[in-house]
Amino acid sequence: MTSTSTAFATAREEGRAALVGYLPAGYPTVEGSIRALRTMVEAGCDAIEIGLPYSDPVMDGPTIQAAAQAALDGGVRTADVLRVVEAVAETGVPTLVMTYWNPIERYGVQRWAADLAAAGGAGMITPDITPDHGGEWIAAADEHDLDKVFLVAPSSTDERVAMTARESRGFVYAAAVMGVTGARESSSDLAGPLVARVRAGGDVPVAVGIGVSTGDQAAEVAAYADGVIVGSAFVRCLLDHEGDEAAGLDALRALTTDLAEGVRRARS
Amino acid sequence: MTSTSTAFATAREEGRAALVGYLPAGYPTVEGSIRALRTMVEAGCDAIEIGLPYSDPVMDGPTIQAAAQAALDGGVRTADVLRVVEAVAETGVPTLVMTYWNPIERYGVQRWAADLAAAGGAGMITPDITPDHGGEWIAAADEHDLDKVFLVAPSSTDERVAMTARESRGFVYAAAVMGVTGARESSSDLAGPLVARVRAGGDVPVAVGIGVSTGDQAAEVAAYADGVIVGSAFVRCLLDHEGDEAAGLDALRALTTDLAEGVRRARS
Amino acid sequence: MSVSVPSGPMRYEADERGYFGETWGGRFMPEALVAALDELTEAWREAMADDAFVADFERVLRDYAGTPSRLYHAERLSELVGARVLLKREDLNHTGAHKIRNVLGQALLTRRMGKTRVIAETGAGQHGVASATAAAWFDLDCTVYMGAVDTRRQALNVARMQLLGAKVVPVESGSATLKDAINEALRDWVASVDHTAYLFGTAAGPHPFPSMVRDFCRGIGDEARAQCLEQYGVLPDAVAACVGGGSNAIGLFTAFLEDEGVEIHGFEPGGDGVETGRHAATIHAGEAGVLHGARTYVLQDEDGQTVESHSISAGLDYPGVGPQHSWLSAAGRATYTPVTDAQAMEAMALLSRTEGIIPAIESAHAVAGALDVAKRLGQERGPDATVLINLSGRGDKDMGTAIEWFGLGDAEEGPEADLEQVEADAATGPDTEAQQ
Amino acid sequence: MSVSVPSGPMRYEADERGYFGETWGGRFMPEALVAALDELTEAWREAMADDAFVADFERVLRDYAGTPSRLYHAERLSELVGARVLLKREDLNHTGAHKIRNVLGQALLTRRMGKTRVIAETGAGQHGVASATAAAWFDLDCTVYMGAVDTRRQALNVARMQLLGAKVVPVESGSATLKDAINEALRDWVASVDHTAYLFGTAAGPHPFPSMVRDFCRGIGDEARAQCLEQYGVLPDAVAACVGGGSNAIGLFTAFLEDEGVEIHGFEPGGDGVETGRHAATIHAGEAGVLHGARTYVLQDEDGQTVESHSISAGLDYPGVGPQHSWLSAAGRATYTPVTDAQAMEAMALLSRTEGIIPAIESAHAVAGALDVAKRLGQERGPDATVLINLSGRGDKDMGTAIEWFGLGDAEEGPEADLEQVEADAATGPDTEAQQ
Ligand SMILES: Cc1ncc(COP(=O)(O)O)c(C=O)c1O
Ligand SMILES: Cc1ncc(COP(=O)(O)O)c(C=O)c1O
Repeated sequence: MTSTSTAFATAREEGRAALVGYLPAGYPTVEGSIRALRTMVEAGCDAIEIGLPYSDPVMDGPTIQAAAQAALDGGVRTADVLRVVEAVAETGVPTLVMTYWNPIERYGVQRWAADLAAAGGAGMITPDITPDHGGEWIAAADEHDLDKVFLVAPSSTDERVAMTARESRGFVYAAAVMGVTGARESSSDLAGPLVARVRAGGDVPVAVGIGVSTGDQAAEVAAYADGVIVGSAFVRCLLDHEGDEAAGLDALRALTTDLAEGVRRARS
Repeated sequence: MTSTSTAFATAREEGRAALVGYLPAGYPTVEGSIRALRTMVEAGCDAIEIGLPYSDPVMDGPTIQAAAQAALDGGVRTADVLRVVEAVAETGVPTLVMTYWNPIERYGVQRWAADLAAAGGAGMITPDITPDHGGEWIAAADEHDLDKVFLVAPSSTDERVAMTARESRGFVYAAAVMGVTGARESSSDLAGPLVARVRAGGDVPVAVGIGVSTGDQAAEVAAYADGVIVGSAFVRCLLDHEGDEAAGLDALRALTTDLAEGVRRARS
Repeated sequence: MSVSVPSGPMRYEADERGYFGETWGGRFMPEALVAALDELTEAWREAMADDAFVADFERVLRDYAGTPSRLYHAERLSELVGARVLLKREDLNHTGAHKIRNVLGQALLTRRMGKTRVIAETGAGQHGVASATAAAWFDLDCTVYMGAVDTRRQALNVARMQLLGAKVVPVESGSATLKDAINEALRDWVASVDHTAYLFGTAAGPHPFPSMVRDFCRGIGDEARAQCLEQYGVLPDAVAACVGGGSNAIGLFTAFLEDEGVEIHGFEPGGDGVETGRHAATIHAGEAGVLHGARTYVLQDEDGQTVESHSISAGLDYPGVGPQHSWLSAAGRATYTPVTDAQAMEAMALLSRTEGIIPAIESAHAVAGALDVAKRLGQERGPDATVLINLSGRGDKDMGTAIEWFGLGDAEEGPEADLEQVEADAATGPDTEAQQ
Repeated sequence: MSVSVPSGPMRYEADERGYFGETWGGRFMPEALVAALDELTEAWREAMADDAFVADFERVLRDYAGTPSRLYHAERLSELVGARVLLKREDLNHTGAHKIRNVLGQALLTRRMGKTRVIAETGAGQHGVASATAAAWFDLDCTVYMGAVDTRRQALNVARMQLLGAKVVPVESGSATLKDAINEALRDWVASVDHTAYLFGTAAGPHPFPSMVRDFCRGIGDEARAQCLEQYGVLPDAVAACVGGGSNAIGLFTAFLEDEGVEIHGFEPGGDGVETGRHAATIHAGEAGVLHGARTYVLQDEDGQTVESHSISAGLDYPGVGPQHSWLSAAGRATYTPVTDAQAMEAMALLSRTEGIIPAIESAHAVAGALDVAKRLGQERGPDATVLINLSGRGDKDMGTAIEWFGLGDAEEGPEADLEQVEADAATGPDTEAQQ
């Protein structure tokens, strides 16, 4: 597997930001989520985050919660997530897992790192683990050469931003607003300064997430960040076309195209 | 008006106990209660108690409560009671009012005594006034030459029995059981000794009430008391034939006859 | 009414026969109960003179009921009205009201008299629950009479009593509410008096209940007076309590009767407003009469029939009142003022929002009335003017009523009433006093 | 797990980073909250070292909440089990449970930190009502998150919070119960953390909550230990509390951790019985994991998904537990034993009937378990053996459940269950212990 940073490097070479797309595994079904994620790859995502559905997702807004809960109700298991990773990573796009901590602890951190690596996963985004409480994960990731994507927030102190930048690999996930996931009308004033603070802490790429749902917003964010992370807006494409897979995939494709154009028109 | 003691004297001369019958005024109607009470007089009651229906009758059992409540619901007023007294007293039988205290206090004790006397009433039985708290009534009764019938109970001390006997006029009402009004299967062991205690306190007649409903019971009581008081059993005759006055009066007549025989066969 | 009423310390006490001011109170009762009432009077007098009994009573109050209840300075409320508002926290007593004092006193006396069973009447269930509690603690049999209308309305309190081991008897007679429950309890007592004590729920009824219940409740005022002196170095300018039968009020007032500078205020349930006839403001709007064994103010019609009372607060919904209050009113020592349902509910919301204390609706009547007194005194005497309110009980039992009144309980909708307005309104001038 | 766990007085404390015994607790939280948690940790540490804060806290506890709560000798219960049973009467605190201590501490800290708004999660509503109360008292804005299933079941508590001025937000996500309310409150906090404090309801969650909530609740044990020594001249042989999240239990236990002769017993909600899978006996039957920010025992499936818990007692119905309890269990200092719904309800009836105290069903778990401990200790050490139980709250809120369980509330019918039997059963030998 390759670190996600290669995708950011490519984008940088192209003079643009990378587009990182998120969907939870198992929604609407395991196979359906694979087809959806592959559609996003085909339509222009530079990297993929695959959510591991969890019963107590404190950082997720209602859209992602709804899809993840449906996936759980549909019986998705941790092992299924690896299957989705494998199927997406096959496309060659860097593929990360985004997950709360307990399922990983339960799976066994070492075993998880090994299996994730074996499935071709690039690494992991950990919304409820910070580097200072992530020792076990950091060790396992390092051993298996996996990306460790930690989050920074507008409320993070400079010291913590620097520490997080230092401990992250692949990229740093900058939460653009104080709040949970979910599409928002306008991107936040807090994001730009936050990105700058991360850059001051090291040269790991910084992707900004939380709230982006249109190409214009993506363009705005792409003006100052190395990557634009979009989650809820993709999920909404599927939720809005529940029961009609083709329509859902069309919507995903259209949105990805729009966003991919957005990250490209930013700097022009 | 004459004191009820004349009725007891007459009975004593005939070698028997007196039969005292009770009905509340105004049940089923004012006129109906007059016809009922006159029927009881005709069939052999030696004295009559007319109940003044009251909202909070603590000494009454369910039977009398039901009739009194119906009378109140029918709109009976204190003045109506005087009308019933007058109509019954006309028959020549000593006619008392049995009443809780508040309606009298409200009417005006002096005015009540005067009006009761004017209606031909013989006096009053006061279930919630004892002589030691009955000063105003005693004064008014004495002024208007009315009977003051107070109660004694098995629980009364000898001292209080003597005091009550002393302060009563007409007769003393001996509550035969510890309990409220209502027909009972067997008359109480407590009554005999209680009557004896009253007799020890003075020569006012003693009538026993509470619980008598048959000629046999009346005979039993008549064996040791100067009078037998019957209330709930008469009321029941009317309640059992609600809406059929003739049947109710027949039942009253039959019961009175039975009881009157009872008080006569006692000493034979 | 008579020149022989004593003056000085005994002026407000009942005489030997239970009359206050020669007229009020007494014992208008069936002879069948006189022996029991005499026995009770005797036992109560002896007990109050017996240091061991008094010590036992104080111990059970302290260790079990949690007295002395705190005297609490309601600072936010004080600021709103411009005077010092003190709350006597009877709501923190075991079972949530002052009533536990009375039942523990009577149950202790029952044990002393060697009786093994107690009966009690109850309206909404507060006194019934308290009685069942005391009976459980003293291991006595317990039967509670409760109007059938009330047993259906207050299934929760019925359950409480049953859980505590009491038998609850629904009373169908009359209006099937509190006064009929009293009648029925008296009927039971006539038949069971040899082994049964009647735990009467308020400072009303025949002698010795008004004086005895007062003695068992007077800790409220004795404690509050000492606490006020100790904590603030002054006596209050006014004391206030709600008046149903009058036990919490007389329990508070007694300590202050001889303090001539202390205004004494009783607040009666004004229901929809005295002028509507739907109220229970017995002293304010009733006439002298005899009810449940005592001469006192009674809500009655022209013929002396008891009239149904109305109050949003079940504990105040009684057409009579303790005779000592009638005397205190007639003698001019205490002032009794009606507080409407609406005023009481507003005070309930106000106290909840400003102090985090949800009062019983009964107690909210006292709060509503007392705040107006406090505003007046604050204007006259400045912010150190002190008004001491007996917070006789907590409001948990009243949430059903509050839900209906304010439209609460639905989290999706939020409250219907504008509770924000309550604080703003409270800061304006006296209103209940002005309305009288 | 590690040799560097300190011994001696610090052995049971968390380290700087919030780990108990190096493994339990910690802070598994979004970075967005770390600054707030750091700020809170700092403020709490400073406050606890500041005499003025501690004095303020003690004053509000005493004057407003009514502490110290009594230590009460339950004599009839003691006789039944053959050992001295002492009850710490937290049920007499303002709002009826130990929870007021925690919220007053956190609200005082909120004010000290200059924040103007508080949020809280609540299950059945107890912590929500306590939080709304503290917010009213300190004049703070208050929003309470409550599972939508719970807002419908507990309209009375929703109304209470609204009356106290709080906004209640129904949470529809997940199972729409307590754990989802916590998730939603955390989501609010992520967005509002600059002016908002999260009043967490139990000694669980991310560091510093487990230690901070313990500090605010430890008055329970500190008071009880001093009261026991003063009133009986001995330490108890055992102390007992129910364990939901664990705040009342840790509040009691802390004072006794260094008293090696004192047995420490936590009683967990055994629901229908641990073997049925329908329970909330987290320590007894859960596995180590991370929930709501702390590593602790968690009820979870093979994939680490939280499993729904079950208990008749809403306040104990939580699939996690405070991490210090996990450590006390792992370290062998305290014993955690499940008590079934049926055992708890029987203890509820028993305490009601013998002592006139209706306990919260939560607290009834402690009573049920502790009585068995008392029977054993009584047999081993004689009738002076002393078991101190934290009566964490009163049962008024639980009457609905009691009505269903025992078939109470209908005065015409009387209780369905044979409550007479309860006392007889209680006199027989240990049973919950035997069942484990
Ligand atoms: C809390 C509370 N306060 C007051 C009262 C009224 O009773 P009293 O007037 O006897 O104090 C009641 C009666 O139930 C009550 O529950
Ligand atoms: C009375 C009572 N006891 C105990 C608990 C359980 O909480 P904890 O385990 O935090 O003490 C609750 C929770 O609502 C409660 O209300």
